[in-house]
Amino acid sequence: MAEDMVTAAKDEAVAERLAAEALIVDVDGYEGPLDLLLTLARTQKVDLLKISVLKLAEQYLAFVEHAKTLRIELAADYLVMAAWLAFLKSRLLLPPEPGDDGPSADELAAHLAYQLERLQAMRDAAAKLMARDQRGKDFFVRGQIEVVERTRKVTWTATLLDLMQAYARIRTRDDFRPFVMDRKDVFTMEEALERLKPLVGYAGEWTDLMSYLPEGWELDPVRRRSATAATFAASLELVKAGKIRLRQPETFAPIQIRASEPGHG
Amino acid sequence: MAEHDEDLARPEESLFEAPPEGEQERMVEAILFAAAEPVSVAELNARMPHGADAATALERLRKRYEGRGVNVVRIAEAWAIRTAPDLGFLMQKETVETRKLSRAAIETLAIIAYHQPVTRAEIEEIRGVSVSRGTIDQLLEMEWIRFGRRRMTPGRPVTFIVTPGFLDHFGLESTRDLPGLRDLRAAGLLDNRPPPGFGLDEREEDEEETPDMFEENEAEDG
Amino acid sequence: MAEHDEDLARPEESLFEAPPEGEQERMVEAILFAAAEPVSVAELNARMPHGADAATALERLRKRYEGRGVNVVRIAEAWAIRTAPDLGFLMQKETVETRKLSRAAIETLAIIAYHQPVTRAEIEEIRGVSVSRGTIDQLLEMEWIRFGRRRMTPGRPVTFIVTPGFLDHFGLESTRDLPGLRDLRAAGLLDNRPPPGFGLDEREEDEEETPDMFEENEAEDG
Repeated sequence: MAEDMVTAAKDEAVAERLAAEALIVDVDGYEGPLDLLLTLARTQKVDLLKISVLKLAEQYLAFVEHAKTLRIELAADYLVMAAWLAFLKSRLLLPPEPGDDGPSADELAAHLAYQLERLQAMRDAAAKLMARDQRGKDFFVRGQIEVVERTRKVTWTATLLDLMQAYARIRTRDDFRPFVMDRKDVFTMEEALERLKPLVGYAGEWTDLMSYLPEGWELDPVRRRSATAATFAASLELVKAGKIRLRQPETFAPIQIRASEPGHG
Repeated sequence: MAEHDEDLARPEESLFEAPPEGEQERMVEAILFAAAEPVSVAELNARMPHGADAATALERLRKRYEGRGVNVVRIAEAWAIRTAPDLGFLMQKETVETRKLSRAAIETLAIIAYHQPVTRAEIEEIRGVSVSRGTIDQLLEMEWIRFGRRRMTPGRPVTFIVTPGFLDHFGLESTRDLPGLRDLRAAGLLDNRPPPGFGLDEREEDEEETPDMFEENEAEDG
Repeated sequence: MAEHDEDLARPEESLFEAPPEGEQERMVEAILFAAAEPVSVAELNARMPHGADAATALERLRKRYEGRGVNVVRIAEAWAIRTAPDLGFLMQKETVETRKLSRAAIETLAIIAYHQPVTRAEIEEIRGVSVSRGTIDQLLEMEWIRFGRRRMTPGRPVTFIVTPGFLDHFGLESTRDLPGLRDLRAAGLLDNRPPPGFGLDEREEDEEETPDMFEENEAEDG
């Protein structure tokens, strides 16, 4: 008798350990922290409304600890839940601070218990629903719909899903088109080169590079930026070709250019 | 069939006399047999001769088929003939392999059925996990759920409700017949209970335009 | 119904007792109802429990349906349930042929639903292709769209709006219940992420009665 009890206790300890390990191994099988909490809550073997949230918090935190030692990556929401439960646990253990006007620890715990009960209730409801007789499996519709060829009228049909998908398709069509730069506000280096080449021949004196921007482009910031970059890049090309010289007196000072051989076209 | 109090069809009301009750029952029988999908009383009336009363004929027909191999069943506002569920075993040949629904899809479906109209955020709050895109899509495609009215809360989120096709599939007359619904409601498990500290239940405000009263409810596990 | 001469099912023939006659009749009834093709007696026997006598049950069922709205009829060597010949006139509605709307039509309809009131030029701008006359005519004929007020712009173009018939078909209470782009995306109906700035759900913006606000909504594509 006593031996039986010892064996039983041992079996139980083994079973508990196996259960804990099974939980860990199965971590991918959980549909989020609430699902895991529900599984843990069941090990308390009490009505969900009578669950010890404190104990549950400890179980959950132990689970997360254990997962860490096993180097199992837990998704962020599991860790968020762990942080929240650690907070709840401390609130449950400590007397409320005076002047604390947020929800009490008991209220938070009660809500968690409610969420678990509600999730369990929905699972049960889902199971009951799926256990019902189902069309095409337990009961059947007329196999031979009668068609009497008499009046032939075509009606057109579409589902709401068709409608929404069509709209979605139209509204997102542009997202799918190959990426093309909107060229309206882009001044290319080739264009800048074209513009700069004939002009620099006359630049015997050092002149501000910015004075070579195409007309009108210096007003709009977007166009100005594009034109500046293109003109600068073009000027570097011309330096490389030995056509012009480039200087900048100091950092952020205006960049100046002049023809390398004044007068040379 | 014996009641012939048919002075209903007074000549000044209609040029055509309504068919006798027995005939009306035959007509309803023929129409329901021929159609695979449920037929509404309005449609029955529209298809039957002038003066016929489909609702009465239907009731008689329903009684007649009680206990038979096929039964007259009600689905939302419409009626259909379906084989008796206890004879499903004979029908293996007709069984169509329905796509296996994932656990997430089944739970989502149940939550929509029991909580409808329900928003995506509410489904996620109940399940404690985000609803994957494919899940709602799949249920929409099966025509078991559809979009309901928008919730009159900030963001005006769309809601989901179940369809008559859902009721038909699970042999339900209406969502009121969902298994265990009354107990769940009595236990408060179908309430939209906000987490403590969030004060007002947003559903209470439903009707009024409450533009930006409060941030989303989802902040709770932050 | 009363004939109980059931010593047919002799114990040495079968370990299982044949179902009572009434049950056999129910079974034949359900099988004939659900079958897509006429069923032969041999097949009925094969599908029914051991010891059942389909031929007898069939004969009883045939008698039962004599004079009803549907009858049990023999077609070549097999049996089926068919509408009584005199009620064929009720089946007219079953001959209606339903076809899916063309892509052009559904897109045009979607644009009208989401942007109403909307002119033809605007529809073409959104679709990026011209809208054929036939498409608009078809939607008008189906009574899913109708003419709205004329737009007070040069040329005073007519606008199109959707009808109550449209709302009814799609199970909507109002076009405001149409899910916005964000909802579509959430439901997994849109696969791509929008570029920044595109993500605004314009459905949110047109809550107020803004009859001619159309132009703003389109600007994002530009």
